[in-house]
Amino acid sequence: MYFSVWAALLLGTFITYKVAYIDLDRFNAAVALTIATIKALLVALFFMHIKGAHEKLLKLVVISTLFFLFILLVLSMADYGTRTWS
Amino acid sequence: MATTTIQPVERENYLNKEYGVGSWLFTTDHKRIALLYLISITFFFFIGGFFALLIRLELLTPASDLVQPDTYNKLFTMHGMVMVFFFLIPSIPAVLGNFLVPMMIGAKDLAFPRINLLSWYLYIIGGVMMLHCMLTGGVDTGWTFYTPFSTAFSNTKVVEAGLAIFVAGFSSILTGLNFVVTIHRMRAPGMTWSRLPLFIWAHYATSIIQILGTPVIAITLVLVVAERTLHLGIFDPKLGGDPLLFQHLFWFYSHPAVYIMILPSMGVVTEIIACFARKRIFGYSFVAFSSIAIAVFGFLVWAHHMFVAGISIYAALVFSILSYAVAVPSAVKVFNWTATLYKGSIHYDAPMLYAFGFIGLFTMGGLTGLFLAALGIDVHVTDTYFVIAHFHYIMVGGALMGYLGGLHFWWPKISGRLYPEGWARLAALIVFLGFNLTFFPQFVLGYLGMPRRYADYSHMPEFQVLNVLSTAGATVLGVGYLLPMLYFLWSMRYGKPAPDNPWKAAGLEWMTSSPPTTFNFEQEPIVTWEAYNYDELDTGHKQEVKVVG
Amino acid sequence: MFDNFPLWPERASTAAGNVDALFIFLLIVSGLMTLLIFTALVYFAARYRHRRGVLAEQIEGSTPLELTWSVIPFFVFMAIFAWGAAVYFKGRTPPRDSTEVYVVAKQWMWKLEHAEGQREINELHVPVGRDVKLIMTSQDVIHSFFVPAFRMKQDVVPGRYTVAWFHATKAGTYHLFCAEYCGTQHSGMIGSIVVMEPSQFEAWMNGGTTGPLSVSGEKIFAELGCVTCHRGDAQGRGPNLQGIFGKPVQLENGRTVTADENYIRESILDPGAKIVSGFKPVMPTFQGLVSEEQLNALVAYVKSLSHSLATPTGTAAATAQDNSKAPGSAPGSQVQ
Amino acid sequence: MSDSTVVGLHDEEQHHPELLHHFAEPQQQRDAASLGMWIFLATEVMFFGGLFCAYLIYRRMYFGDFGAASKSIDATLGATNTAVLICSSLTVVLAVWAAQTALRKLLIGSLVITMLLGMVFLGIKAKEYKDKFEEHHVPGASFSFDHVPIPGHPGQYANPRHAEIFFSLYFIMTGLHALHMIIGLGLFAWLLFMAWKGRFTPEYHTPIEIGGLYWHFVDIVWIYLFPLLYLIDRHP
Repeated sequence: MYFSVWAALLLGTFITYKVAYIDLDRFNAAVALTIATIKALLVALFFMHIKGAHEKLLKLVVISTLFFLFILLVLSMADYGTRTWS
Repeated sequence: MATTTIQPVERENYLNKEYGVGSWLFTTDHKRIALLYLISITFFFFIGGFFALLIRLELLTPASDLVQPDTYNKLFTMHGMVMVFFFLIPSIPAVLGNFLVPMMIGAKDLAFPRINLLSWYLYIIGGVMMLHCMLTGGVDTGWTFYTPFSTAFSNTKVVEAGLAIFVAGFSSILTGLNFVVTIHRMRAPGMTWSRLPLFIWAHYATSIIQILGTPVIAITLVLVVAERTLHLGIFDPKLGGDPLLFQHLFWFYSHPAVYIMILPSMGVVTEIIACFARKRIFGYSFVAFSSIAIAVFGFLVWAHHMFVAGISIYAALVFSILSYAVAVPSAVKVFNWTATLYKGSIHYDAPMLYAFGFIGLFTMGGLTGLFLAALGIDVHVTDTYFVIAHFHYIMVGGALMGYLGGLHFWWPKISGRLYPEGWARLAALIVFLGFNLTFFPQFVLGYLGMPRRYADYSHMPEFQVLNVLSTAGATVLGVGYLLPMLYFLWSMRYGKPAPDNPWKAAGLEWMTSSPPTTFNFEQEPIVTWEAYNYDELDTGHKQEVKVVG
Repeated sequence: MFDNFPLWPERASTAAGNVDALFIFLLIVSGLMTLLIFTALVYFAARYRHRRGVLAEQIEGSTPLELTWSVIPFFVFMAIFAWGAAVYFKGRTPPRDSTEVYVVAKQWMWKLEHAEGQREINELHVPVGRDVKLIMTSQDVIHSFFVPAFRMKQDVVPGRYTVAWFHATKAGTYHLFCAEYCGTQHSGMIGSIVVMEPSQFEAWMNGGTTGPLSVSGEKIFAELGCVTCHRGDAQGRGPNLQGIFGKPVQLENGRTVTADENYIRESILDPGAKIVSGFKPVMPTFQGLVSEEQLNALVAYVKSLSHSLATPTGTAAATAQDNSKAPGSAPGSQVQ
Repeated sequence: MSDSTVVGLHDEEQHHPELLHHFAEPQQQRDAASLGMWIFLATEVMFFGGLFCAYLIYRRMYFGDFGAASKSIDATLGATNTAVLICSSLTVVLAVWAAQTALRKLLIGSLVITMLLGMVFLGIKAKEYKDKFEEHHVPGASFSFDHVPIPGHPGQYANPRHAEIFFSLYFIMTGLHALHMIIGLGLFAWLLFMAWKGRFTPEYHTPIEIGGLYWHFVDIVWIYLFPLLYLIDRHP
């Protein structure tokens, strides 16, 4: 199983590298970040064993950390995104 | 308490188990580390207090006559940095939390004793760096380090101060990490989450902020240092950067940091009120969850420090409404403490006087927070003495009152000695009166429009009367803070030996000896009772618990 | 005695009344809350003090009570929020047709320039009863323009404009403070706002000037050679600036922006940032070539092209007549 | 609260040699260590989070300039480095698995390969830095980024000051990441030493596990850094 995850990660890297050279207008960033997130999830779930974790606490730690990271990014963006509204 | 009556004079405990400097500097005992912190933060408290006194003396007269403006700017900067990062943030968690968290949950130590010692060393390294910075010229950016002043204009020791706080920040992170792991993994059998003392809940919530907030200020300070030394442009508008980004990142930590200071204090006050009202806390689960709610909501409100800084008015609306969200759990706590007194059997020992003082001052500090969160009023009062008064009511009236109350409450456990009760009550009274005299006039000054961080107000002589009152209060306050230090020191030698449970208080920490042994308990406790079982303590049997309403 | 010991700041603008009303409302609300809590504390503390033989009664708590004292404060808070937001919005949106004053802050002084051309340092003369809009920027660090009597404060940030406005209601001299810590002489960065009766103000305005700011702007516009591209007809290599201010501008990347002061400023300093649709990115940057004051004059000039009545001269190609570098002949505080 | 509620559970004799005195049983110690590591990683997420926040704000503000600056970095080197790190993550899980199943040779081999891959990563990184240095793309006095076209906007040139912000962030982000790699190498050297001495058993291999968690985290950071820094606007 570790090897198939590894293969998937390499494949993801290859795709993201190749796709970057195709013009998708504003979807380039979306595709790149989606692939990155899938890769990060694969590493976290299988290599870091969150999937098989025997308790929910570790998942809670991960989710709440991501929540606060999200807060930092989104609320500060909320300022920059609306500054020029009139 | 039949188990606590036997009192051999030289029972082995954590204090007399080993002697010598090495036994302290290399200890991994959480209680000894707590005492190391107690000594070090007291040192910094008096340094910060000395700066505060000089600031107040300078403001006694409108002209800048005692010190030059640049000295004054350094004074308030270093007062802020020392008090925030080297006193308030470590105060209750690193001293009382370190001492009590393992004991209250029935553990022998924190989960990572060596990391605990490491965090004290980090604190000391940061502290020494800060001292070095202060002795070699100091820093004048304000504790807020606002860019581009700090990165491109100030010619003082910004880098040194930033690095000192960076290092001390890791001390705070590691303390929080240790607490969370300890509370999750080290509870004694039977110590369920709903049986935890509310002190523990408060520290759990505090730790969340320390863990998730502190890294952001750490990286922000790295950016400031990098920008200053390498002349990068991340926060410098001359080079294309945005100075408001610094403020966002800074307040993302520094607003929640206020809750790092106040939440543990709330925990202390909860313990004290339960004990001296001889009651279970009213609405245990609401008080517990309000701590978590404060910690979580505390992360959503940071830009209310930036309402006039040039942020989008729509973002300002969002941050204002979220700021009111954090006021609700704070109000819930105050109401629950008050309700706990209802039908209690209230004693007026010194810790309880501090707790009363805390509730009063925290209520006023909290309510003036409503003024600041109201966008229209904030425009007028932000960056004035109104803000100064508001946050001193929270941090000094609240956090410091709680810290002193807790120090009195657990002093018999920590030192094994009783302090002189009369002096302690007198000190509580002096602190309360001195505090109000110092800071209440500042609300008026702020609404009148006196800006903060002014060395000189000779063109505004109308502000002098209130400033004189404030300075007079500060001297009273200074006496109030010196007294406890003196009689605590006195009690270590001359105080009466303390019984194991002088207050007949509930909680595992009172079921071991005073001072406790190195591993806290002779035998690992098994918990079969709810928190705050004062009915059982006072009557020997369980009362019927009423649910009102 | 209250001359030396005031307890309430002077109220000299329309905003002051709004802020004070909300402040008084909050004083009442928080006073009532404090009274409620303190009364309960004192009453319980006295009534339930320890008596020998009387035990505390154990009470678990009460969910209805908890909900009551969460929900009622919540609604009170929301009311405060809404009121505060309304006051804030009013204070943040300058009315159209305000008189404009350009503010440049630097360590440690305020430089103010009326759209009509008068320049002042650390002192601002304004008439009673007119909306005054401040367009502010800083040359170095962040400052904050604070007039307590107007209940008005706005940070002044380097690298961009921030805007504030007031409507003075009472003649008199009021404090102007820098409220954002800005370095050694922060507490010396103070000044005064002189509010005058309109007739007096007119007299003061006539005391000497180099002509409207937009005219100086026009001069700079010509000197820098802007006119060669930004022409009054459709032939220029740059967009025609006639009437663009305040209007949406279609950009080359498909977005639209409103041509406000910050947009014009950015277009001068960083022309590549927002290219107008249909034009080539050929304009050089003027970063470092124009001072903040000259920038303000240019902005004022571009704005003047949108006031059909106020347009000082018909075509952009016209050079300013007043070439003599007139030194400030104004009395008092007016400074070049 | 009588004596009957306090019963001794403590049994010194059953202690595993690696069990620290204040833990009741090995499972508790393992769980504590693993939770501690996860919480430490949470602080790391927020640490890098501040940088990502700054990066995203400026990328949105100066998209074209960031695109131009990003295009000047060698994406093939970046992609190679991503692959190298992914391979090292694989060898790390193999090491953990080997420790669990007492395959000492596999354990030591995996640790060695992991460290070698880590060094390859740093070597490639150093090559990248060297290129940037030679191209005068290192922020500072000698920085120069004149007349670099903005991708997709013919005739437009990137604003050097905004590109400099990109490179400031690039060096700080990749530099901190590289610092984490170096710390990771130190950590793994210690693990290798311990494995060499045969200290790890199926019952006791927590250090390998938490060291592995750290390594994977550093990998995840890179998984985001790669598209964000190297692939902003690559297409011709």
